[in-house]
Amino acid sequence: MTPPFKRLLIANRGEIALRIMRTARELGIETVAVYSDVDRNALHVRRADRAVHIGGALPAESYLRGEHILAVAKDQGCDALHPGYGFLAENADFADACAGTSVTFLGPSPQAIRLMGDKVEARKAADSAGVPLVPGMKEDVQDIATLKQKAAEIGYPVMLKAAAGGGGKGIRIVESEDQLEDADRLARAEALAGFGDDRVYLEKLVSRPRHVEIQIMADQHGSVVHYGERECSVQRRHQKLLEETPCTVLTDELRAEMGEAACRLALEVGYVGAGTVEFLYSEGKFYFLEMNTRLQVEHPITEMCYGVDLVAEQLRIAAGGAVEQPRPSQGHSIEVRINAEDPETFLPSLGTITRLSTPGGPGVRLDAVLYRGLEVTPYYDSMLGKLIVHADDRPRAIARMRRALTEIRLLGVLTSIPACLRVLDDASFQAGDYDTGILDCIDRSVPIEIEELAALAAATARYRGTERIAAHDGAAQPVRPASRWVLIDRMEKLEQRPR
Amino acid sequence: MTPPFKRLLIANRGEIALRIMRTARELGIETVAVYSDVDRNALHVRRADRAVHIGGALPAESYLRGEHILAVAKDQGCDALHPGYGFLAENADFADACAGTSVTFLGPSPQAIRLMGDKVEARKAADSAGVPLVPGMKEDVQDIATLKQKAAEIGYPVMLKAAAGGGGKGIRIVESEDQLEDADRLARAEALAGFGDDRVYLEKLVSRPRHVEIQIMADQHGSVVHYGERECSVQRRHQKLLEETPCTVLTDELRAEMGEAACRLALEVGYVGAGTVEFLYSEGKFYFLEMNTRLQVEHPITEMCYGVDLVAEQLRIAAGGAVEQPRPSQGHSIEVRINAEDPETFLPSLGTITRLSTPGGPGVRLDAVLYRGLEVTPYYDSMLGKLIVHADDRPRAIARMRRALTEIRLLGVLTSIPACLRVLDDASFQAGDYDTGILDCIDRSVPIEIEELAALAAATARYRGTERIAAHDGAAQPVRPASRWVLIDRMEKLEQRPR
Amino acid sequence: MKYFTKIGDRERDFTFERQGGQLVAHTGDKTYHLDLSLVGDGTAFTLLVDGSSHDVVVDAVEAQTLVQVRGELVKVEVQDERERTASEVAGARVGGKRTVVASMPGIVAELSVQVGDAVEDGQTLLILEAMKMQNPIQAEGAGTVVKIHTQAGAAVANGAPLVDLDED
Amino acid sequence: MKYFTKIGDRERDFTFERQGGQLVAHTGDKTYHLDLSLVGDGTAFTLLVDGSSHDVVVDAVEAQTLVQVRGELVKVEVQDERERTASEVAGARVGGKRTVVASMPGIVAELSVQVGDAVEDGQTLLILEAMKMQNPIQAEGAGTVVKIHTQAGAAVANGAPLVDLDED
Repeated sequence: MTPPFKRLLIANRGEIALRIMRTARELGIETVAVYSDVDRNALHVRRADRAVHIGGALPAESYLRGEHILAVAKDQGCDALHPGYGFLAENADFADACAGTSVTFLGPSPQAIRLMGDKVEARKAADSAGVPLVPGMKEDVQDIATLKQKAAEIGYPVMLKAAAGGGGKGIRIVESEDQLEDADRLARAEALAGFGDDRVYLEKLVSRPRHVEIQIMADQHGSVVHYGERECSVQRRHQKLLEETPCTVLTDELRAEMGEAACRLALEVGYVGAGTVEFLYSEGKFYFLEMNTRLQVEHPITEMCYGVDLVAEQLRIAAGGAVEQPRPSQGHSIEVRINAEDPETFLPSLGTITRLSTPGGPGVRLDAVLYRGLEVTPYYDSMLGKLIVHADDRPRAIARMRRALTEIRLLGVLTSIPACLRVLDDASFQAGDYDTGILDCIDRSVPIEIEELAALAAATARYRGTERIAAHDGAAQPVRPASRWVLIDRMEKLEQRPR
Repeated sequence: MTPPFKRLLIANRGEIALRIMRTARELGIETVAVYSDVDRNALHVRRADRAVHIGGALPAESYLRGEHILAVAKDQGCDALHPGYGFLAENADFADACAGTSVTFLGPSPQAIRLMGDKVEARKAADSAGVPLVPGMKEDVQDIATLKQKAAEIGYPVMLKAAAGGGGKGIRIVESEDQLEDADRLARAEALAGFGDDRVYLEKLVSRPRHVEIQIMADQHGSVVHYGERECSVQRRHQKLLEETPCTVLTDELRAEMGEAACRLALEVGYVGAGTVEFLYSEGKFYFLEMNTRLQVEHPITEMCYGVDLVAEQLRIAAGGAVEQPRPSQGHSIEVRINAEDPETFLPSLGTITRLSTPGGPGVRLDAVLYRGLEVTPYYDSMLGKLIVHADDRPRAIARMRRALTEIRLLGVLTSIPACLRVLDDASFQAGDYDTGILDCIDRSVPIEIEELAALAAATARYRGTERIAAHDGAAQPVRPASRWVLIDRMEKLEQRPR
Repeated sequence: MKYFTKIGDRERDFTFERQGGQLVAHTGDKTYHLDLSLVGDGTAFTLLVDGSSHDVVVDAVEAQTLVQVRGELVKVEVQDERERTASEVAGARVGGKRTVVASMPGIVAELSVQVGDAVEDGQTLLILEAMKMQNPIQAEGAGTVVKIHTQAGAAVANGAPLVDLDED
Repeated sequence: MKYFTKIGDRERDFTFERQGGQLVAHTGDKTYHLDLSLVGDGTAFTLLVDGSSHDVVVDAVEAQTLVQVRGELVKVEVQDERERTASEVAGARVGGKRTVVASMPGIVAELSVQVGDAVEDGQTLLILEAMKMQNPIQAEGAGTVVKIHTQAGAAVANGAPLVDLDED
């Protein structure tokens, strides 16, 4: 089996760089990592075959330097480049720059990226492919009177969304007509500040929506297949926290309908490679939201159920291979994101990982860049890794995720793990009856029985320290716990020597 | 879904105790661990719901104390007991003792254990079930003249095996008639010393055999299914090191034939639960070796390919459930055993784990009791864990195992990991063309390019230490490396503070 | 000796004794039979409470103790009787200078006050950017800005002094 | 300064220099451009050799260095010039008392010699049982048993003295 490429540059960092590297290594493709000043010790550097320094800690000084990265790829003799997600992944100009070189860009054409990056144009394409849209306007309208009239037609509440936006950013909800003018002005200002483009468009606010997306894969020969859906409604601040597949409320008919719609859109725009069509789902209906022209963070749950390696498929298809009909989906898969953040407030948490042990056993996959000694810096996304489980059915998958999460030991930063446990324990989640509002409805504070246990453990550890010191010193001395325990450990080691 | 049992005592330690616990926890069954003096901190204790101390470090003082363990199970209100493998798993008297109580023993009947534990009786049962035997005698023969005559009939080389033996122990190879009398005397003495039973039997030595075994599952209603084979020919000192499924040389016809033979044997002896029928395979023929009346160490590779949880099946069937027809096997799975041993000499290695990081990513499963600080003691088996991979096909599974093994960091003891890498890199193994002699044919020394790299790394680390100390102290001072590096680390941390 | 724990505003106190080698804890009207064993390098423990097994990390950093158990991370303040008495004596604190420090490393995205400004309780002093998120740093009490240790655009380490306030 | 490494009986020596900030190693007729960075607590390194990335652990315990790289574990003896000179001076060693120590913890399954016995090079002194395996402990040179520190059935720690031999 000849590898589809000889040497692959991975223009990314973090867990996705590592994930791509693992598949490349298994396929016999050499990997070249790039790294910023603060990433010299990162796992994606240490696990690569080769590594090249590309600049400062700020993304603009390193991972966003498209021209420089492309030059590195050429210099290193790479015949392919994987952009991962974020950074250069949906940068049409960068894809353009690669197009004329010996370095194959692992993604769709610059045209497709550009089209889908413009939310107004993307809606138009979806519409002409016969993909249902949320009732609303497909175009930016500057005239406030027209805007008011359209909003009245659609019916309040409505949303104003940045045409160039994405990832949940630049969205304003308008409850009634008197709020519309102010909201329009603010939305345009935000859109301009955030995306350098002040166009906004109007959409109906779908009530209690679910976020359901379809994974597609298209080849260069005009064939497209889909790998079913991912349910991504568990979000905080419009950022996904937990994803699962299959979605509990999709019927086989609806799944087929959504899958076909996604494939039609891909064909409509001449899409090649892996892509995700995001839908809003509500009360048996689905509406086109946007198309992400890259690998998604949550792609592993699809891999677990369909027994497919989506990165391997990306590589195969970029080398001219034809898509293969997916095998039937088996069982249920859940992913949670392990972010360095306060589980109650979702504010970022920085620090150095001082203790780490990772989960194991059947049906557990960890895609993470965690290591003891890792310094979590403020420069990049807070996601440190993803924990993915697969099991025969949803209840078992939930139980397995709970089991795996509680096996993790991770100290040095706060993480999203407790928030994920709250979701798993929530009755609505367990019933499969939830929407994008679920996290707001869940009490994220620590359960009382855990508090009691923690208090007992902390007091006991403190007492035990004092007791041991007393036994060895002859009298109880107040000593700082942290250093004291190491001392006690040594004392006990001495006592426990084999007789 | 009601759990099949309420509370399960796990009468074992190490990775198998943890593995059973994980399934039980996911099924909502409470777990009770037992532990010896040296296992207070073991993972199987820390991950259990409850834990009970049962005695001293030596197995006879703790994990082999059947009566005491059964009393603990009753006292703790357990309604089931899982013996794992080893210790009490194939102890018919212990199964007998459980039989009259409220504690369900997770295994076959005492009769079945007793029958299969006696190799002569097991051969008789196999013969009457129409399972092919290695040409030889089914009975112990004391008379040396008869023995000589039989050996001549079978044809040299032959083997003398202890009737009460197992696990590769108590075997003598006899090349010619003049060695037979001495060999017989020695084999009986060894059998008596090792198993308290001096009976031996005669068998033809199968040339270049493979060790291939069939996983079966039988319910209380007279139904038996099989989950295909496991190829276990990679052995050192008759102990398995690496297992894979499917076996590269079995045709579908032969697989079906072996599976049916295994099921016939299970029916013949009224077997209930999980069991493994071991065969020798050579040149398109297979011969009954023995039946193991318990879960095997290498059961996970079957789980990976068949998408089944064999421990969950054991529990379900013990509670009266019916066996289910296995799904078709998908892809290829390999397991390697991570033993604390010298990879070149296979001698045990003891110590404390000082550094640990475990592999991740797609298709990787780690069943291990490793943690930083674990003291590997001389009291128990040297196996610290098992690494299992699954992939679409055998070449990818081999590449994945190589990738996962090289992701492991483990210091404090020597491990079998390098020996496993040698096997994966071996041309015969890669071609799937090997037998139980494979490990003797492989050069297990460190490859020259690794040596060169190690020398460079060691020298560079030493130089770098000296250089940094010189830079900070103004002059090069000879300092002990171990403590020096920590110091340098702190110095560099100070320098790298955010500007 | 008594041990006082505080989680949020919920306080629990514990006393311990040995009953024939067995460690016993009392809190309120509850009694627990304990077995605590240290694992590895001094912060991980395996704790049996009346036979129930708990794998805990108890990481004491300064006055604060972090407990990790069953996937949860709980901040616990622990004091023994002596420490409590000492802290009660020091408790009755009056005005004075207070230094606002960075609660995380980050980049100063915006500086909202100047030396001499009077600030109210909860007023934003500056915005600290970390991981693409804007985190307002607020005054925990009214006062006057007497010194600013940083500037807009600067990267600051965790715990770095940001602003000195003279409290009213 | 030269650095001498020895793996088994294969020796390699290295010299290092800085070329404009870049660390450069020379061995034989080969030259490597290096970048070495320390990870975490002081034994793990990430090493770039002419741009190739290697994740290594270099664990120095006494005179011996253990290097873990690509799943392999290699024992390397490292000496700098000074140490080599010192060891060469101390090298010419003559007879005397030698203590055989336990190379692993275990249980003394069998004691094969008594005080006063003359033993040959390679002769088994005792059997140490660990993990169900019998490990013969042999004399590394001829001599006379002058003291036995243990007894049959005793558990011994790693490095514990077992037998004193007076070498011929």
